[in-house]
Formats: sequence, structure tokens, C-alpha cells
Amino acid sequence: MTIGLSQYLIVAAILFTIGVLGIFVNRRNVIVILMSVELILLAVNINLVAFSVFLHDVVGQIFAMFVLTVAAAEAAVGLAILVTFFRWRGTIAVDDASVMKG
Amino acid sequence: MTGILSLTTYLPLVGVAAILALRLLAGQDEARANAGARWIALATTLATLALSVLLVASFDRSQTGFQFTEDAAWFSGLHYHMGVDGISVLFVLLTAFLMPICVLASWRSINKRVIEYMIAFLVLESLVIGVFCALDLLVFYLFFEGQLIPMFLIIGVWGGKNRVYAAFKFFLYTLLGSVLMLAAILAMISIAHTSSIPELMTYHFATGTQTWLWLAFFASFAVKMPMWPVHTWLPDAHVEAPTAGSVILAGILLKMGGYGFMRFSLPMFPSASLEFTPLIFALSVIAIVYTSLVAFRQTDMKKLIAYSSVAHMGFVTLGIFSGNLQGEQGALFQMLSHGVISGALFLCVGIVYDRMHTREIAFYGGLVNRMPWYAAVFMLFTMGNVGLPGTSGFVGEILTLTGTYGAATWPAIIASSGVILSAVYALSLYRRVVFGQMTNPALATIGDMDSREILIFAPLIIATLVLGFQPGLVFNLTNASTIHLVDAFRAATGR
Amino acid sequence: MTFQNAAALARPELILVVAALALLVWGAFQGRVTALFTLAAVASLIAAAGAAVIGPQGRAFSGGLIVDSGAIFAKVVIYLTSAVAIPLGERWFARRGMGRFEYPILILLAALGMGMMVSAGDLISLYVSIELQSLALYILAAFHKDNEKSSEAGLKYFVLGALSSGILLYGASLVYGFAGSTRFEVIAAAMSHNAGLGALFGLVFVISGIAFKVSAAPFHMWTPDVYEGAPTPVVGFFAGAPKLAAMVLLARVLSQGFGDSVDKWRQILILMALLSVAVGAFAGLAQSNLKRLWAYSSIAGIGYALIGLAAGGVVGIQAMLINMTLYVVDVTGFFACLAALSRNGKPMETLADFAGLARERPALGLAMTVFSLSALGIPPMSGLWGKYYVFEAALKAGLAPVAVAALVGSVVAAFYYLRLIKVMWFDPSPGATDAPPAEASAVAYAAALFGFPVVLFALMALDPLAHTAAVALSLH
Amino acid sequence: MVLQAIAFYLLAATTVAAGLAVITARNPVHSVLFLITAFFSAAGLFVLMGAEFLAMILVVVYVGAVAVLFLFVVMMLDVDFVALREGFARYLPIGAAIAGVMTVEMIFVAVSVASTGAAAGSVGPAGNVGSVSNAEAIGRVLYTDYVYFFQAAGLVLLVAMIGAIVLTLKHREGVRRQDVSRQTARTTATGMRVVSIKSGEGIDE
Amino acid sequence: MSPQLLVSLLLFAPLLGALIAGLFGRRIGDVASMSVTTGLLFVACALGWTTFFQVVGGGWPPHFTVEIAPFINVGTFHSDWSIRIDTLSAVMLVVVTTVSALVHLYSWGYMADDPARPRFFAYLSLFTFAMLALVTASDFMQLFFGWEGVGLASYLLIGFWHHKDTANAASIKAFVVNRVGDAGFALGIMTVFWAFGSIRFAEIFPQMASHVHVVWRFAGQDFRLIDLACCLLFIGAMGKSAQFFLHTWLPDAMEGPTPVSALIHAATMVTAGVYMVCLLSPMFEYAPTAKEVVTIVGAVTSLFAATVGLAQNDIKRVVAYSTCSQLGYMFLAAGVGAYPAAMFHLFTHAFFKALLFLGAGAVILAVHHEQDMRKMGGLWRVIPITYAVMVLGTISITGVGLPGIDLGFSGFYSKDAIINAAFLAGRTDGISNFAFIISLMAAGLTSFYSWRLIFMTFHGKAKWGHDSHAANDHAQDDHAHGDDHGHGHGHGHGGAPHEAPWAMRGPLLLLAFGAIAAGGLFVERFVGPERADFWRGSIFTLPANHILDSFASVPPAVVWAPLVVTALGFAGAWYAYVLKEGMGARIAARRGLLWSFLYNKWYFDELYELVFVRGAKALGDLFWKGGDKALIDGLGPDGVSHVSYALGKATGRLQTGYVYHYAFVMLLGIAGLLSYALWWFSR
Repeated sequence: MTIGLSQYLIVAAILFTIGVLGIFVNRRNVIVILMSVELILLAVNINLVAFSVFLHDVVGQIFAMFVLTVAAAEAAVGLAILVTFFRWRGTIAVDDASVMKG
Repeated sequence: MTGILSLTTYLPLVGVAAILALRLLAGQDEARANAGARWIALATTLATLALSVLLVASFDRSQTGFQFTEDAAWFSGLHYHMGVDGISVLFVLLTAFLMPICVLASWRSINKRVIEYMIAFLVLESLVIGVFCALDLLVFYLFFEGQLIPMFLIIGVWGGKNRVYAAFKFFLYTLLGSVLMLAAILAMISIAHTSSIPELMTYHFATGTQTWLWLAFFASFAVKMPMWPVHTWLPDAHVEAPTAGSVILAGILLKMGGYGFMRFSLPMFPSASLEFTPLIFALSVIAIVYTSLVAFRQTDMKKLIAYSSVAHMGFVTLGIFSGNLQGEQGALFQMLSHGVISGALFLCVGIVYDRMHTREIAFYGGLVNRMPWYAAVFMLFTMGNVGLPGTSGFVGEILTLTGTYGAATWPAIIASSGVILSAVYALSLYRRVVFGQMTNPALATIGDMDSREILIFAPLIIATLVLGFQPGLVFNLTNASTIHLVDAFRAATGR
Repeated sequence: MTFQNAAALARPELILVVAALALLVWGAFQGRVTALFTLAAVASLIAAAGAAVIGPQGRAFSGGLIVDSGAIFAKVVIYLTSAVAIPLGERWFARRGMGRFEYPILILLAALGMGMMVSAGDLISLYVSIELQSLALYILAAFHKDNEKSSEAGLKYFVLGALSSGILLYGASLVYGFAGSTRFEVIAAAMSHNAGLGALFGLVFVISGIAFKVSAAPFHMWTPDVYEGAPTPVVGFFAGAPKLAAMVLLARVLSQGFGDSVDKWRQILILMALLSVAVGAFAGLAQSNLKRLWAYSSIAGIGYALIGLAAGGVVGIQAMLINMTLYVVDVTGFFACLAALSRNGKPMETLADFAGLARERPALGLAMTVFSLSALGIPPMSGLWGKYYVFEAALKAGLAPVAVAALVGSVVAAFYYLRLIKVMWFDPSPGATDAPPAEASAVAYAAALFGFPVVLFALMALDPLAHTAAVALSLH
Repeated sequence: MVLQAIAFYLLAATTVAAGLAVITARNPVHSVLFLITAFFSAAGLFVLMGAEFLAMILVVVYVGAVAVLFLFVVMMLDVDFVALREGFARYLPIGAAIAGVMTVEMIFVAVSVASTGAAAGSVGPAGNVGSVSNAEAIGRVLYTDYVYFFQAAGLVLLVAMIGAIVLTLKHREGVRRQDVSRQTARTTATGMRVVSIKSGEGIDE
Repeated sequence: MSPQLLVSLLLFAPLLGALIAGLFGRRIGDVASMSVTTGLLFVACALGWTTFFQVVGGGWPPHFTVEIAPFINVGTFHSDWSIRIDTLSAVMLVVVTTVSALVHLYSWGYMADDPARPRFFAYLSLFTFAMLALVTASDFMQLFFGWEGVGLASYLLIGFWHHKDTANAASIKAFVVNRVGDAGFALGIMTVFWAFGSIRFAEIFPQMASHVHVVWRFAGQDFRLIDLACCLLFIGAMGKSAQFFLHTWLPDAMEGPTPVSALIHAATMVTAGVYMVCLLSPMFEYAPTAKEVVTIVGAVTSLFAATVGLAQNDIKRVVAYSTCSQLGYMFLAAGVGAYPAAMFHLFTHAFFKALLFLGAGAVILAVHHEQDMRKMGGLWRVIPITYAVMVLGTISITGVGLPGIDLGFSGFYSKDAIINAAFLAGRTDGISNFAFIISLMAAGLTSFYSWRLIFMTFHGKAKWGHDSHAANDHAQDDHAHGDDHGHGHGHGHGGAPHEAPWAMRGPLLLLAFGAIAAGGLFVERFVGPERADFWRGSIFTLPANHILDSFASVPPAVVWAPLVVTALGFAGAWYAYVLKEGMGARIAARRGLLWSFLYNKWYFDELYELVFVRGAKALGDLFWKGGDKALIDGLGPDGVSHVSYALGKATGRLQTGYVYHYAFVMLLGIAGLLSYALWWFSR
């Protein structure tokens, strides 16, 4: 019962789907959506690290590091935008972000 | 004489520049700017006419090829390639001939946004002349499609009540057709590796390819022509367009369809043309009978004439696809003559429309009592429309019919009923408008044509009659090219 | 590869970085935007463009930076349009009492990100540069803090953008895993023996992620909302250059990384292209807000560019480049018009606002007509030539039915462009418009003049340049 | 080996379960906490694979910074949690169905990697190559071959910084603010005014 | 003066007149316009007779062509503006110019009060020019030009009083029905062109003998070429000459002023069909089937028109039906191969029929624009000169003469020649036999209705005294009645009938002379032994065609038969309208089946109205509203735009504004693309 690359990838795939699912199933809260994005990135990172390790190639881990960095920056920007939005609406419900449509 | 074609093509744009300059100079004085715009437009169109007369005069009638050619490499293998042969030079002349008339016809009837109006017409003239001079597929397409814009504006800005619908219909209909043509043009370029029309005329496309290309070009030209059943934009466009717009539409723009068939379909896709001749014949005779009957029932003068245009264009397509000399020459002549006659008829409608602001046939009646000159002029062009010998309308009709007969008898038989039907609707229109008692009190003070209006009609009258009695003036010009066209078509199809 | 060589290759980027940092400091101390400040920002972009043109070509940073004709071509266009966006947006914000020195800097950084995108030769640089650009754009979209719509636009853009980054990344990780490297040329080598299906599967994710950036259907949903909400000059900016950058990047990935599998990914692109054209054409019909309308128009427009890309090869990429370049000018001009126009201080955005514009402001009306007709592809406007190249390429690649289908779509789309022209030309004006600001109208006029007639001559230069660029991009 | 497998399944299950909990939790604060759990267990997976450095970074960056930031924002924004839960399940079935299809496809591909990918034939994690530790291996290339990306990542952070400031900073009018340079530049001459008050008039300021 | 110049002058004189009067009529005044046109016409008339005598007499070459200018010249489709002179055309020149000149003169009186006289005279002259162009054509195009030109003039003149709706309707009807014929004619020309490669007579005729057996595919059927061509061309003749099926316009054409009726609808234009058949004798001689068609149509028309003429009350319509019937005679003659006889009848008919019409015009004028014969009667006392010439004309048309001594009025010679020819031809084929019998019957009927006209108009009780122009029937020739010019002539004398002015009387007398003598003077030359010298090859007959040579072999019974039936007809008319005056009215009052049938002209107008007019209107509406609006626009532009717009709306509704929806779409997209990719990649 060896743990191979596939097992890691399966975990990542499931996590990825959960993240995507979280974005549109959770239709009331923007913060949870942001968290879902983090889940997706986590899935990617698992993928990258797994590949890196199984390829004996360090680049994947470096890639993962950049993903981490950028994800942090993204989170900062996202939360900042959320704050401005909240100032206007007094809510972060996703349903309310629908002034523009059609 | 190299460069004369470009000069003729772009001269109207010089007028545009002049009008714009004048607008800037005139400042707030709109009346002065308007008057200036009119005069500049007239002068420009007359100058263009003079140039095109010069062009025709120096045209070598014995040559079959293109003359006055200009050729400069452009990008992507395209060329700025211009030139005329006996077929296209005719249309250049027709365009230049009708334009001053249009300007004059709009002299008083257009009094809002005169500057834009004149600019639109000048741009249109430039583009139309360009269509007939272009010898590069893409350049042709540029000019061909470019006219949609000024025409759209002319209908939409200066049109009647329902002008938006008409303008959209005109634009979208035409666009759909020409978009397919664009696809075909690009396909041709990528197959033949050249965009030069003269070269493509001698290029042999594979038979299967020809079919598709032919259909694509057909889509465009059939709409332009317009052929049944894609003709329904025409009545709307005509009814809503201002008088001069109708004149241009009927006089020139429709001709580009016929010109396209002669320039592209026949020489470039001969076997497809032969293959689809039955289709064309069927559509043409349907157009002739169907639209004639529809014309008969119209209550709007312009609509009636518009429908009659469709019927007359049916003769043109018959002639073109008959593939014999009589048919081709007849079709060419019919186009020319229809340009003059239907243009004149629209002007006739414009004369009374300017006075009464309605085109309802029922509104009028008995005009002859107050407008004898008008009645006479209208009669002449009605007869031209009917195709009476002695008017230019006859020559085209009889020759196209003859050509058709040479290709197939059934279409000729059915089409000849169009000769009868044209008499029915044209004369009944005339009767309802001009003859009879003048019962409508609103007409009691209607005045006859003034000298400007007579001046507008004079060249048209002369053209109708001179061409009616001496069609050879045209045939001399077109003879060599059409013979060449027919010979090439025959050789390619083995017919 | 010495550091000097690498630095020389990265000179445009370095110029921008240094400029951005310097301006940041300057701005932080000065606290407000001066003409000189704006000028400096513009100048740095122009300098970067110049450096790109005269700079050397080559590769540096283990494939992370590729400078070739394709990159240079794209960079010049990107930097120049970014340079235009700076005064345009700066003045626009200033007029609304919210001039911020961060705006030019964000544009600079976004431009930097785009420049890196077009030079990226590695999945990591691909990702990082896209994020650099995107983050700047998210912020710019929400930049109009006093506007509810602006924050909503920023939020939507951000959330969906983050999702798309995730998708892209996931694909990148798969590609890396299956091909064994993040470098395009190694991927290409791997593709030829055993990477096969899995890498292509990852490629689908990557394409989808980039498709979001260029707003190709079905990843287009954000576009109308964000266009509507974001500040007008910003929309003009991010509707243009970033899409070109993303398309060039996509072209590079596809041809340099997956050049041998053109038959496979072509199908994906065609699917997206046709969907985009259809969505752009139909959904635009019911719009009354011009910014939304133009969003759909740009969706349709990207469909054409994708067809060019799908055609593949030098011809296809050249078609895409020319199409996108012309489109960028067009869209910049159009949004410049929108930025220029207001009535009683209220920006004009709905169709009804534009009634009688041709009478009211003939020059701007004419310019907008040119842009509309160009987008519609009516000759002799520039848009036609974009289509011309695309369809030529499509035909050469045997995609004639696709080309024809897209052409028919353009007829449907014609309706809404015509509606705009109709409103401007046929309808009576409801009242006088405010005097248009000089910089916006200047940009609009220049773009309109380019749309016609300059383009007819410009193409004589653009054609060979784009050709060389395409040759470079398609090398693998 | 078995121990490793057990550890893997434990950590993997925790990660997935925590991930699910993130998106289903009623309270956003719980979501953040579950997110932290997911990160921790993922870090465990990293360790399991031999990527210790990254595992550490994950914990430091995410748990230390990002998750806290989330928490901070959740607490700062006064959100009515009950209302936010409404209508959760409406799109779940179809969403789950499509997500399921997608997962199956992705897993199918993931499994195929063993036979077709570049890593085919790789029997297990490499661990530390030679004598070089994981962190050292990363460090060796990060600042040489990948310096370009490194700098770019820095710029991304810069943008994020600028963005966060631009978007959230609000200059309120009428609020007295601290101005350090003014404070330090303050002298007696500027800070003090001597007025002579005539009797019966007072100060008219 | 050279013959060429002379005939050119002859041709262009009327055109010149038309142009002067038409363009400058208002400027130069009524009298000047009238003088110019009439004067030029008399010049033309003089030139016409000169030409005739020169050609017939041998002073000039027997045939020559003056080429004026090229007309249509496309490949071998070659035609010229030219003047072809031979005996055949010379005969027509004489007929046309003479009648036209007299009608011009007559119109001075008849149209004296009309305000638009310059226009009227311009039209008349224009017509004359077109007719001359027709008869001098040397190819089919000019023939067609003249053909339609006279049609135009006819249209203009019928509708001359354009304020009258009936006139307008009649003019359009004339034009359209003629066009039907012309369409056939045009098809005939095309057949000729494609079969023989030319449309010039001189080039076609020699080819006939070699094309006798050629089979031609037309409308999906095989025909003998020459038969087909002749039949198609004959359709044109049927239209122009108002033959059965295409006759309906002629009676209505009486809405035009009476001089017009005389010139166009009696003497000249309507005979163009006959002229064409004779001109094309080199073709028809090789087309036995076509000849049979001609014979049958001619015979049926002559009988049909005669029967209808029995029941009509409008004086001009009676004459019109009589014209129709006589034209049938001419075709009958041509059909059996007796072209000279046809031409001869054409020649004489021109005189007596013009006379009858002009006489009728004088009567109408006399009774103040009353055309209903029932309101006349007893006029012979009041207008004796008119009465006299009318009687002469009637005698002539009924063909009174003594076969034994070969002496009679003009009609006698020509009509008997036709009947004899039909009889002779009938010896060998049944159709001619049928034609012979019909021709006899028609002769009897002709006599009856012609005398009926005389008796009703001039004899019996005068019924014109009271309210002659209050109760205006529809059939009234209202000479621009109404407010603008008060009333006709001589209203000074309170409504009493009056003799026509001299301008009218002169032409009447001249024509009366022609009606009496033209036959006798020319019979030898037209159909007699001198005919070869007379026609000089302008009419072609096959060597086997001996009809005109065999008159001597006609049995006396046949020779006398026409006179007998004519007498019977006279007697019948005398009995019904003089002896038992009022009998006709009583028959009419009963409205019997036969009477109604005849009175309503065999219900042709009703039938055509129902089938063609209503049909065209219904079809037009169907195509317009059902085809264009509902079907083409509905499915095409309007339908597509509606669907597109709805689709656009629907797409817009997908754009809900909710982020999670957008994300969902993205998920859908990626799932779709992945599935598609998996499927496509693993193929």
C-alpha cells in the first residue's frame, strides 16, 4: 500500500472541486468565497509539491512558494476591496452585489 | 492618362474637404454654410462628370482589357489596383451623370443638416465610382461595402416616418449578403494567391469550389440587385429615403449587383454560373411577375416604383445569365437605362412630394390640369418604364429577353409577361396621379415644375430618348468587353 | 548569460520598476498629482517602449524572460496604450475630485505585468506576471471609491479573477507534472514523447484561465458588470492592452509549449471563439448601457482573435496580433469618447444619452461612429482588417465554416452598433452636452483617425511587423 | 511504509473534511478556523512528501498571516450571520453534480499520470537529494535562476500594498490627524503666540 | 428630288409637325399648331401619292431602302432606322397619309372648341409618324418600334380627354391588351432571330425555303419553326388588329375623339396586323399551320364582331365592331393565301370605314354629343350631306355591286375577292371552306347592322328633341363637356341638330369619293391580272398558290351569294327598323338570352375582368401581403430580428449580476471544455 503520486493528486483534485463548489454554492458570504479561493490554491500547491517531489525537481516547490506569496497578496487586495464594498453596502452578502446585471 | 481613375474617384472627397473648410470659415452663419455646401457639391459633382466624360472620350473602344490602370502594391499581397473596361466605364459615367442631378434635386427639399447631406452624397459618389474602378478584390470590397454607411445615414437622417426600420433593414440585409461575399473573396485570395481581378478572371477554380464561391457572391449581389426573395428591403428603403437617395439607390446602387455578376460570377465561376442559371432564371421570372403584381397593388407612389425596379432588375439578371452577347449587352443597357428612368421616376415623385408631402397615390389625381409640363415629363418616363420603343427602357428589355430566349424559352415567355404587367402598373399609377378630375381641394394651388426642376429633368429626358433611338452609343463602348466576356464564358463552359 | 545581458534584455521592465518606485516615493511625499508627475509616468512608459524597440533580443532568467519580436511588438502597443490611459484616467479622476498619485503607478505596474506576460517563457513567470497585472486591474476597477458600482465591479472582478487564477494554476500544475518542467520549450519537448493527455488536460485549465482574462465565453460573465461599474477610462485601459497581453501570452504558450498539438487545442479555441461571437452578438442586442454594450462587443471581438489563434501558425498569430492591435486602438478611442462626454456633469452612458450627438458634437459623434463601424467590420474602418486577417488565416487552416459562422454572427452584432449610430445621427438631442475635456477628445480623435483613414497606410507597416512578431511567437 | 500510508490517509481526510467544512460552516469564523485546519493538515502532507520548507512556509504565511487577516476582517465587518445562510442548498445538487463530473475527470487524469506523465516510473518521493536540504535546494535556485520571478513576486506584493492602502484609506474631513513632521518641526516660535489682552475684551478667536 | 430624300421628307414631316405642335403648341397658338401639322400632313400625303405612283408606275425602282441611322446593333442582332419602299409599303403610305391628312382637316371642325387642340394635333401627327415608321420598316425592330409607337399614340388619343375616367380606363385597356399581343410579337421576333440569325427582312426571307422542316423547341414542346414564328408574330397582329380574344379594347377605344377612331381604330393602326401578315408572306407561305390559325381567327372574328354589332346602340361602337369584323375578313383572306385581296380590302376599307366614322362624328356633333342611336332618328332631313355620305359608306361596306358587269362600290370588289378566295381555297381544305361560309354569314350580318345604323340614326321618328344632353348615357362622346368649355358647336340655335362645318364636310366628301371609286379604280392592279406588275414582288406566294388566278372558275352561285346575303341583311334591317319601327327596341326590352349575350359582347369583358383584372389584383395582394409582408419579412428580417432580440434578452437574463452565478457558469464552462477535451483528445 504505497502512497504514490496519484493519491496526492486525487486529494488535490477533491480539494480543488470543493473550492470551486464553495464559490458558487455559498451564495451569501463573500469572505467564504475568498476562503474557497484559498482552498483552490491549496489544492494547486499540493499538486505542485507532489509533482516536484516525484519528479525530483525543486522547481515545483518554488512555484508553490510563488503561489503562496501571490495568494497572500491576493487575499490582501481582496479583503481591501471587500472592505470598500462593505462601506457602501453595510453587508457582504453576495446577493447584494447585483446592482449591475443584464 | 494614368491617375485619372483615382482622380475621378477621389475628386468628390475634395469637395467634402471644401465643404468642411467652408463650415469652419462660415462659423455661426448656417444659412451661408448651407448654400455654400450646395454649390460646392454641385461644382464637385459637375467636375467629376466632366472628368468621367473625358474618361469615356479617351477610352479605347477596340480594346477588351482594362484601361487607365493604376497598380501599386499595398500590404499583405493586396494591391491598390484600378482600371476600367467597357463595362465598368459605363457605370462610372452613369454615376457621375446622376450625381449632379441628385444634388440639384435636393437643392430645396433638403434644408436641415445640408452640410452633412452633401458630404454623404459626395462620399457616396466617391465610393461608387471606386467600386466600378477597383481591380483588386479587397479594394472592390472596400468601396462596395463602404457605401452602406452614407446610404444608411441618408435614409436614416433625411428619410421619412419609418426611416429607422428602413435604414436598418437596408443595412442588415446588405451586410448579410456582403459578409458572405467577403468570405468568398478571402477564399479566392487564399486559393488563387492573388487578389487581382484581371488575374482571377483567367484563373480556373475547381468546379466544386466555384459552386461555393458563386453562392457566396450570389448572396451579396442578389441582395443588392435585389432579386426575389431578398428584395423586401428595397421598397422600404425607397419609400423612406429622400428623393435623391432613392435616385441613387435605384440608379446606381442596385447596379452594383448586376455589375458584380458580370465582373465576378460569370468570368470567375463560369461553370457554377452555368449550373445555377436555372436558379437565376427561376428567381428572375418570379421577380418579374411577382413584383409586378405587387407593384400594381401599391398605394404609395415610391413603393410602386420600387417594386417595379425589382421587376426590371429581373430582366437584368436574366440577361446576364443568358450567357450570350444579346443578353449581356441588354443587361448592361437595361441597367443604364433603369438608372436613368427609375431615377427620373423617383424625381417625379419627389416633385409632388416636395409640394404636398405625401406620396399616397389616392391623394393625387388630375395633376395634368395644373401641371402640364410635369404630366408630360412623367408620361415620358412612365413610358420608359413600360419599355416603349424609342425610350431607352425598350432596348434593354428586348435585348435581355432575346438573350434569355437564346438560353431557354420558358423564362423568356414568362418574362415577356412582365412587359404586359409593367404597362398595367405604370399606366395605372399615371392615371391615378395625373389623369382624372382634380377632386382634392388641397391640390388646387399646386404649381407646375419650375426652371430648376426642368433643368434637373432635361438631361434625363435627353438621355432616355437619345439612348432609346441611338443605343449604339452605349454598345460601341461595351462591345469589345462584352464580346470578350461572352467568349470567355463560352470557352470555359463549352457552351 | 551574464547579469548585464539579462538586465539589458529586461531594460524596459527595469525602467518601469524604477519609475514606479521613484514615482511612489515622489507621490507619497508630494501627496498630490502634478502635471509633471503625470508626464513622468507617461515618459517612463514611452521610454520603456523605446527601450523595447531598440533593445536586444534573447532569453534570460532560465526562460522566464523571452525578448523576441513578438514580445517587442506587443510591448510597444501595451506601453503606448498604457501611456494614453494615464492622462486620460488621471484627469478624469481629478475632475471628480479624487486625483490620486497611485493611479499612474498602478497603471505603470499593470503595464509592467503585461510586459512580463508577453515575455513569459515559463509557467511561473506566466502566473506571476498575470497576477501582477490582474491585481493592479482589480484595484483600478474599484478605484472609484465614491461609487457604489465601482466597488461592486472590483469585487466581482476580483472574486472571479481569483477563481480563474486558481483554475489557471491548477492547469499549470498539471502541465508541470506531466511535462516535467515549467519552461515552454521543455514542455514542447516533453509533449513530443510522453506528456500526452494529462498535459493537454492541464492546458485546458490554462487556456480557461487566460480566457477569463480576455473575457472569452464562457468565462466572460464578469465583463459586462465590471465594464459598467469600473471608472470609464480604466475600462478603456483594461479592455485593451491586457487582452492583447493575454492573447500574446496564450499564443506563446500554445505555439511554443504545445505547438505540436495544434489539432487538439484548436478545438477548444474554436469552441470558445464561436461561443464568444454568439454571446457577444446576441447578448449585446438587449443592452442599453453603452459600457455593457461594448463589453459584449469586446467579447465578440475576442472571438475573432481566438479564431486567428485557432488557425495557428505564423498566419494565425499574425492575424491575432493585427486584430488585437486594431481592436486596442478602437476600444481605447471609444472609451475616450465616453470619458469625454457628459451632460450637466452626468456622464453619458445609456443609449438614450447619446441621442443627437452627431448634431451636438459632430466630431465626437463621428469618432464614435467610426469606432462602432470598425467594431462592426465595415470597410474601410480598421476593424475590417482585423477580420480580414483572421479569416484569411482561418481559411488557410481549413476553418472556413468557423469563419463563416463568425461572420454571420457579426451581422447579428451589427444591429446594436447600428442602434448606437442611429441614436447619434437620427434622433433629436435632449440638450446640450458639456464641453469635452481636451485630453479625452484628443485621444478619441486620434484613435478615430487611426480607425480611418490612417489604418489603410499604417497596415503597410503593421503587416510586416506583425509578421515578424508572429514568426518569433510561433517558433518552437 | 504502512505508517506513512496511515499518516497520508489521516491527513488527506482531514484536509478534505476541513475543506468541506470551510464552505459549509454556518459561521464565517468557523470557516476560517476550518481553513486553518486544512492548511495545517496540508502542511502535514507536505512534510510527508519531504517538502519541509514549504510546509513551514504554508503554516507561517497562511496560518500566521492570511488566516488571521481573514479573521480580522470577519470580526471587523459586522455581519449578520444568520441571514447569510439562507438559500444555501438551492444550487447544491446541480453544482455538486457538475463538480462531481469534473472531479471524476480530474481524478481520471491524475491517475493516468503514473503511466504517461514525466514522473512516470518515479516510485516515491525523492526526499533530500544528496546532502542538500530541502530549504537549501530551494534557496540555491530561488535567488539565482529565479531571481526574476522573485522580484516579480515582490512587485505583486507591492501592488497589493498600494491597493490595500488606496482602497481602504479614507481621509475624513474635520478629523484632527497626527502630522509627525509638523510635530517635530514645531518650535516655540511657531507653537506659541503671545497675546496681550486688554481688559474687558477677551480673546476673539 | 431623289426618291430617298422624298420618302425621308414624307416620313419626317408628321414628326416635325408633332414636335412643333407638341412642344411649342402653347407658345405659337392653336391655329398655328393646327396649320403646321395639317399642312405637313398634306405635304406628306402628296409625297405619299407621289411615291405610290412612282413605285407602281415604275418611275422608281420597285423596292429600295433608305438607311438613316443604325438602331440596335448587337452581334447579328442588327437593325437600322430605315425606310423601305416597295408597293406594299407604298400602298400603306397612301392609305395612312391620305386618311391622316383628311382626319387632320376634319379635326379642325370637330375639335374646334377643345382647349387642347395643339396637343391633339401633335398626337395625331405623332401617330402618323409612328404608323409610317411601321410600314416602312426593313427589319423587325423598327416594325416593333412603329407597332408600339402607334400603340402609344392610340393610348394617348383614346385618353385624350383625360378627365374622363372611362377614357382613361379605355386607354389603359387598349395599351395593355395591345401589349399582350406585343409580347407574343416580341417572342416571335426572338424566335426569328435565334432561328435565322438576323432580324432583317431581306436576310430572313431567303432562308425560309431551307428551313421548312426545321423543328424548334419552344416552351418544352417541339414545333415546326416557321409555323411557330408566324403564330407568335400573329399574336401581335391579333392584338393590334383587335382579333378574337384580344378584341376587347377596340370598342372601348371609342372613348377617344371620333377623328381618332376614324384614323387609328378604323383606317390605319388596326390594319397594321393585316399589313404585317402580308409583309411576312414569305414566311407565312411556308407556314401552313400558321395560315390556318390566321384563317380561323379571322373568320371567327368577322362573325363574332358582326353578331355583337347587331345589338349595340352606341353609334361608334357599331362602327367599331364593324371594323373588327372587316379586319377579320382581311385576316381570313391572308390566311387562305390571298394576301393581295387582304391588302385590297384594307385599302378600300380605309376609305369607307374612315368615312363612316367621320360621318358618325358629324352625326354626334349634330346631336350634341349624343352617341346613343336610340336617341336619334329622322336626322336625314336635318343633316342631309352627312346622311348622304353615310349611306354611301354603308353601301360600300356592305359590298354592293353587280358581279355580272363587275361594277360596284369599293367594298364590293375587295369583299368579293375575299369571299371568292375563301371559296377557292375551300376546295382543297376544310378550314378555308369553313371560312368561306362564315364570310358569307358575316356579309349578311354586316349588311344588317350597317343598315340598322343608318335606319336608327337617320330614319324613323326623331327622338332627339328633348333633353338630348341632360340624360347622358355612359356611352356618350363627351367632347370635353363640362364646365371648361361650355358646350359643343353652335349652341346658338338652341339644341337643334346642325350640319357639320366645311372643314368636316370636305374630308367626308373626299372619303365618300374613295368609298365609291377606290375599289373600281384599283381592282385590276391589286387582285386582277395586273397585280404582278403592281406588287412587283413585294408579296410572296408559293408557286402552288393560284388562288387569285382562278377567280374565273368561281361558280356564279358563289359570285352572287354575297349580294344575296347583303340584300337579305338590308331587308331585315328595313323590316325591323323602318317598317316595324320599334321592333328592335322591343326585342331589346325583352332582354332575351341571345340578345343579352350579344349585347354584352359575349361577356368577354366580364370574363376578362373576372380572370385577369380581379385575378391580378388578388394575386398582387396575395404576393404583397402574404408573400412579402408575412412570409418573406416575417420569416426573414423581421422574424430573425425578433428571434435575435429575444435571444439577446434571454442571454441578458442569464447575466443575473450574482457572482456565484457567474462562477457557476465558469464551472460549467470548464467542465464542458474538459469533457469535450477528454472526448476529443482521446479519440
